[in-house]
Amino acid sequence: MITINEYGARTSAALRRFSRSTTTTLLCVTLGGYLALGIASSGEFFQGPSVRTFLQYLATPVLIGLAQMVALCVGQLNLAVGALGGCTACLMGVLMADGGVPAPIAVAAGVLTAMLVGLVTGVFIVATRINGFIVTLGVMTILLGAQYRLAGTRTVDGYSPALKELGRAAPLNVPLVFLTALAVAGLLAVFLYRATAGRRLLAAGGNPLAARLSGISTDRQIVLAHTLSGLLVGVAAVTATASLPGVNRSVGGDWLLPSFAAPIIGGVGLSGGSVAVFGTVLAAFVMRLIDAARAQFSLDPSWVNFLIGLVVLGTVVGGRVHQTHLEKRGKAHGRTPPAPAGRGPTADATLPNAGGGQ
Amino acid sequence: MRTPVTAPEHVAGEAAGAQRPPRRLPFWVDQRLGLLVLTVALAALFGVLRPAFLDQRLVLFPLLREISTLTVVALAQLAVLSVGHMNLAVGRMAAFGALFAGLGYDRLHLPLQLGLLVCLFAGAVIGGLTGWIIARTGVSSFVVTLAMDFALMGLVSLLYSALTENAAFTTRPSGLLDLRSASLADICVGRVCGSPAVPQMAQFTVLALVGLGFLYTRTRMGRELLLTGANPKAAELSGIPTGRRVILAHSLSGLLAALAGFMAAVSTGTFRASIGDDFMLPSFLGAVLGGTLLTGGVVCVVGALLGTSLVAVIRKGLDLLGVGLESLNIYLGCVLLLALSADRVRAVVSYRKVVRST
Amino acid sequence: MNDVLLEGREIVKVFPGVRALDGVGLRLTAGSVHALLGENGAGKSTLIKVLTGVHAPDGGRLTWRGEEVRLRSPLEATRTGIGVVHQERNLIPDFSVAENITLQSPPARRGFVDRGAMSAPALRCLAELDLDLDPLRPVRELSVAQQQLVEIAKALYTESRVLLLDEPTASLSPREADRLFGVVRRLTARGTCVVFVSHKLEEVFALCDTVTVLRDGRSVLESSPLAGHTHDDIVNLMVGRAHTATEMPPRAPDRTAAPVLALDGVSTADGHQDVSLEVRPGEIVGLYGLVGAGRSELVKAVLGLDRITAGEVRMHGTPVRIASPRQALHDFGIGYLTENRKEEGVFLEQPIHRNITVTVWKKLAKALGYVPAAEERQAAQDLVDRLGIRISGLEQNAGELSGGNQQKVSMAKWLAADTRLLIVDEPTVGVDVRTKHAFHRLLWELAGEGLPILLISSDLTEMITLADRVLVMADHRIRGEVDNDGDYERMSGRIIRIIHDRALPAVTTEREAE
Amino acid sequence: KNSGADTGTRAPATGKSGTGSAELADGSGVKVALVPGGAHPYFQPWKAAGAAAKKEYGLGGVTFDETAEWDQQKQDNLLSTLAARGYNAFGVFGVSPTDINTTFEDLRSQGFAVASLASCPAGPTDKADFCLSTDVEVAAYKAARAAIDAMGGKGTLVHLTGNNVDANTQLRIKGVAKAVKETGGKVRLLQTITDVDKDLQTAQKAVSDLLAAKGDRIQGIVTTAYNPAVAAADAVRSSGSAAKVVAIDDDAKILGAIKDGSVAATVVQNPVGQAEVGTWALALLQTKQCAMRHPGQTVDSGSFVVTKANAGTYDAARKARTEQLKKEFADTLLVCE
Ligand SMILES: Nc1ncnc2c1ncn2[C@@H]1O[C@H](COP(=O)(O)OP(=O)(O)OP(=O)(O)O)[C@@H](O)[C@H]1O
Ligand SMILES: Nc1ncnc2c1ncn2[C@@H]1O[C@H](COP(=O)(O)OP(=O)(O)OP(=O)(O)O)[C@@H](O)[C@H]1O
Ligand SMILES: [Mg+2]
Ligand SMILES: [Mg+2]
Repeated sequence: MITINEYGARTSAALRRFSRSTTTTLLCVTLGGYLALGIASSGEFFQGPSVRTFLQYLATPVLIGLAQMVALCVGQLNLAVGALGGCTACLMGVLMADGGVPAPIAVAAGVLTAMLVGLVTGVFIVATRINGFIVTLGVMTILLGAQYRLAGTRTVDGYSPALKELGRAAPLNVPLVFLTALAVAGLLAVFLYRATAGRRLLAAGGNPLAARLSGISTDRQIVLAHTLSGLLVGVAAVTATASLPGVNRSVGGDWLLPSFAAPIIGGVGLSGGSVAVFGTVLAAFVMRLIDAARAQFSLDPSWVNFLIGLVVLGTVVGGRVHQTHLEKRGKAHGRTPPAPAGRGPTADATLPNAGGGQ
Repeated sequence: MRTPVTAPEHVAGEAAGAQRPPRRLPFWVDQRLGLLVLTVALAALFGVLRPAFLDQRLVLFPLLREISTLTVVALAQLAVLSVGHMNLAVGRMAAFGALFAGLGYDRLHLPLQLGLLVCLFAGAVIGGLTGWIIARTGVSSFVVTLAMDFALMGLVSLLYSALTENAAFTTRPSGLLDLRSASLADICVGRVCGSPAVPQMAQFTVLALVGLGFLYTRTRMGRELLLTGANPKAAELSGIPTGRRVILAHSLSGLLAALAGFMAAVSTGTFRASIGDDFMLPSFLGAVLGGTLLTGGVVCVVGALLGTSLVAVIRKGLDLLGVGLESLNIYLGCVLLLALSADRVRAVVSYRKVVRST
Repeated sequence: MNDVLLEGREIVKVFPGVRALDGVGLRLTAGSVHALLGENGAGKSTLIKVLTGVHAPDGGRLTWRGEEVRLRSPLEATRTGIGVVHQERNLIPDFSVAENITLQSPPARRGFVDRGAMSAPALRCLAELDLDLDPLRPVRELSVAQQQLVEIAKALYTESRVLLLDEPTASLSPREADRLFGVVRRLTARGTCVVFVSHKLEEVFALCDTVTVLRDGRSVLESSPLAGHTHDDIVNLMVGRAHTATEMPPRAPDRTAAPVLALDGVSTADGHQDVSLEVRPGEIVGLYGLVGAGRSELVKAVLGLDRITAGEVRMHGTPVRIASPRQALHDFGIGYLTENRKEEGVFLEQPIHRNITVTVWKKLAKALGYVPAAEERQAAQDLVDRLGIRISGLEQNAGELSGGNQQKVSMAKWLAADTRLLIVDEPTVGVDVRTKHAFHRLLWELAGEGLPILLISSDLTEMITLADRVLVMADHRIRGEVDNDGDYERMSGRIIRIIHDRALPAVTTEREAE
Repeated sequence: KNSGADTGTRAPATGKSGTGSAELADGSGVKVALVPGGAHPYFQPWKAAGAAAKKEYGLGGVTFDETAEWDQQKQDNLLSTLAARGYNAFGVFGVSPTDINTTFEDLRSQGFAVASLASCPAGPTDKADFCLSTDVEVAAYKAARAAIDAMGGKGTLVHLTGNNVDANTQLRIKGVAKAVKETGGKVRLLQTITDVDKDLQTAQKAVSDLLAAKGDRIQGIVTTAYNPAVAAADAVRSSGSAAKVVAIDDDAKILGAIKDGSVAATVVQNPVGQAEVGTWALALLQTKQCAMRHPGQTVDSGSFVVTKANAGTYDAARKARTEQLKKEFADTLLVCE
């Protein structure tokens, strides 16, 4: 039934849709920024050690961004991302250093604990119907306490050198932790875009009522999302434990905002139903570029913050101006559907005057 | 009414005549009441465990002062939540406002009230600017306020570094210290004086509560804000200037944040850059606990006070019980979640009762 | 064949403040089309939700083929063999058409959805409805009517013994509705029982075999053969007393008066070409077309929601540029009743009084923007009474109302606004017979007082009842104009001819181009 | 098990060696609260030192409460709560040096004895009875000197520190700048990186990025905050950089790094002395047995550069300093009946 012609039209429509998406913008920003930094550092930035350092610290932001994204996709927020990660990291550190537990078991225990905490959070939300925001905030508080209990104010570092080796290992200057994060992102993408369970998750996020009417238990999806989010945080904690000089109560303290920023800049909505695995990864890249630039140009953090803010605000306003411009041009050809009615970009084939019958 | 329509009489008659039970759920189902009961019950419990809890000067006064500040913070968030937005820059807007007050006192030797006005004005302007960007570009408020947070974080610390030696304005206009420590006991009508437990700073909170309460329940603006939050598309089609309402909500948020910044500065003594660092989570917690929806359209102004109070009371109680940091957060989270679950049970039971009585 | 598939007895469902169902009985036999009728808020949708496991009943019994069943979730209902199309559209906006259709049991291999295998059944279901849609398109891009059809296709996908259709034709034009009836007949021939809810009694009499009538949550007529009842019988049963549609007084608009609104050669960014029309004081101008003709889009462009690329819009003779619906309302007095009430019409999570008075706050406001609550409630109550909106209190959230009552709320807002030009888009979607009459009468009288009205409707009967003249639109152009002479047969013939003459090839190419 | 606790094994009760009149007569009515700004390894020795002081002087009670969580308003609240719980003498590390005077005034006005421990209020005045702390600027200066020495007197130095808009950070920056200036241009301060003390990962990231971008140009790193110190020690070792790191404080992690050579030196302060002498002096003041000769006086509790050479012995020097401090109080700072 599908003629080549149609196929072509479909692909081009898909391409056009993609070219206007957030992901493309991010891709351009990432590549452009990376090149610019490389040139500014007269090529040093492209060399092995720099690449390695750059990628090394991408693992955590990618993973926590994904963890938050999973929660966002069913319309929930997970405020406990940082606390859970820190607590899990400390748990693993303490198990290994003080408890003498072998690294694999400690890691497994840590990941399982994180997952379990996610599960319990989800079940609690579903059972009590208290706003997920409040519940995860409560869980966050509890976990912060637990983390302090575990680690106190010391830095636990006497744990498995093998694990630390792995955390630092970087075959061909690509750190293992980064590869782990990428692999997790890949798996998650397959799960969310292809697996039945993943689709159910998205359906429940996109329109809970419709999902319920189609026999999908939204409650179960919420529990699943939190469990998955916990699992991802657990993995993030493992990468952190492996690559940090030691774990202490400050680990995870700075995860909360980046965990939201990555998916939301990557194009995920707060209201649920949308995911952007690639976008989230790219957004983490962009944020990491800023760190690198800060080191490269010896910028004062206050200036960096100020400039980041201004640049983002400028981009937002500028991007909008550009889009309006595009729209005007597009509409002159009678192609783009109106934006104000809140519609996504449409394949132009739907418009009546798009040419050529068969 | 222009046209006398043949009213479908019997329906009208039935609606008026047949004594249906009132649609409004009875007052004891109300979430706000639940919060109030919880707060009072916990306060009583702590009072029994540690009679010092009822020490007006040493316990209640600082407690109420903290509640006053944080309630205003929560109200600042509530203002944007009403249109379905978020303000991640509450803390920084507070610092920004306080900066101007401090500058006014330090360099221009403004009187206390004038400085406050400058502070509020600065907050409203920066909030309005944020709102304007959001309204014009249609970019998610999360992203815009996050960028604004960065920009202000940088700007505020740059300005403090440039203008002061210790990153703080230490000049205090006359009246500031009085405001800090004055309570109702200093106000006497004849021989009757107020309670020493109630700080005079609460006047700002009361004003903000009354003002916002009036706005949201009594005025056209408030209703339009809520409808904008409930369904922006429908609001636009119903002739509500949604763009302007978004700007209004954000500038209101900026104004309240600045007020909170001023109050925080007064209660600690100087205007410094770190004001507002810890405002973000309490702002959401207070508002959301109090029954304001993150999705917009529903706000509860008194709820912000009650939600904030509940958390502050739990914290104070635990402090008084001498709970150390290793347990404080764990208990805080647990007590909060348990208390809320108990309230949920109450709500479900009473809802069932209403249904049964129908 | 007369085997009973699903039977409900004494079903009760209570919401806080309302007994939505209060002892309803229903018997569904295989191979029949069963009409479920009742006024707005009578409890039809609630009954359907009880039968499909969405709501747990508070009383009564359900039997499936003679055995008692408890349906605890929609999934159990589907497994039992009960399919449903709910009144409100319930699709996942970001999912493709195919994925939405197969949502209940997506074709999967080892836990992974099989997108390849998804298109075929989806296309089959769409083909049954004669609907040519790209199965890969996200449903958020579809028009209201197309979404409605996808919703029906979704119900066809799960081959069920009992299929409940809750106002499936509300936003369809006769052509799509006819195709749906074809499908229904095919299904019943295979032994399926179809339950059909509609406020268009002509459709009901053309299609159904048996009927149940609900009134105030009680069944006043239970599973009785439709053949034994006349149109009026049924209406009287629904209303609870003798009801006759009152004749409307004659009305003769001044055809020579200066037009209030005039479009002159308007083209829009959405693809409208050279559209010209005029609406004069006291005139009801109909804008008819098949689904997707672009009528709603045209109006939205006039209201500033889309760009006008050529031509001129004149209000009272002066060329204007309207930037937003707000400007349209406050500067030009144009009210626009949207066709998409769920997303653009009502504020579901807001109390009814706010929904109604949103357009009049400006007028009610005193100093400091203070809106006196009493006056506000009074204004809202007036309209509630006038339109007979069935509510249990002005504080009730609009989302808790029945579909038809929501439509009334959506309409009430514009009646409150005292507009100088009213544009109504599908005003009576899902509204019951009696209220529809009241609506018609209301519009008629408003026009009689000199209010110009632009009426967009897919309901040809409505068009012919109300409009003074009918503009026919197809493929984003005005294709012709017909003066209304009040004769249904003649009018429909002429209109259809105009559409078919020119538009048919274009409409089909549009679909095939995908 | 807390880091630094091992250094808390105190000198025996030679505390009574003050001149006769500075001997605490009856401390049972004194309840001392030691309130740090929040949880930090630096303060951990206070706990043991406070408990020991309680036993030694027979105080009514000594508590250690770190629930202020680095928030001035929370700390103010906490202090009044402690007052309500009956504590009447306070040793406080003020979260915000510019605000803490107000808090001190509050406490003083209610008749409590107040000491500013481990950090002094910003500005010339001090509303506490006394301030017993490391001179932050001097400590930073010493650290920078140690780094410069380790670098061999020339090269490029980087300074890693905490919250930029904190008065103490500004002092540290000044201290380091002073030391650099004294080299007369031989040592260049490449960059001062602030705000990297929030958490370990941020610190580690900042250090790694720095080394990746400019590693070959850096000969020395001086850190004046805890997390950057841990991160820098580790990053320098794992990246094989030749930069010399000077850390701060002496928790187990840092001492370990000194021993294995990844950290050239660390500047340790005297938390034990602060808590011990502070508690004792507070008790004397609270019982009204003594008064400050000059209220609001600042006393340096000492800071010590520790290298591999003196890693085993610095504690003795510190204890000696504590003894000396006590004597100083008894002899000159306090006037007793
Ligand atoms: N979730 C709910 N909460 C409260 N009341 C409800 C809810 N759903 C329905 N109702 C009430 O139940 C009654 C029956 O509603 P229902 O939707 O079944 O009517 P209907 O017959 O389908 O009307 P329509 O023809 O307008 O669709 C109405 O009074 C409605 O307000
Ligand atoms: N949400 C949407 N996204 C993209 N295109 C849309 C959307 N809604 C409608 N369209 C397109 O706009 C055109 C006209 O829309 P619409 O179906 O609303 O016209 P109409 O004449 O008002 O029909 P109706 O009978 O449904 O009112 C159609 O081609 C349709 O595909
Ligand atoms: Mg219905
Ligand atoms: Mg339409």
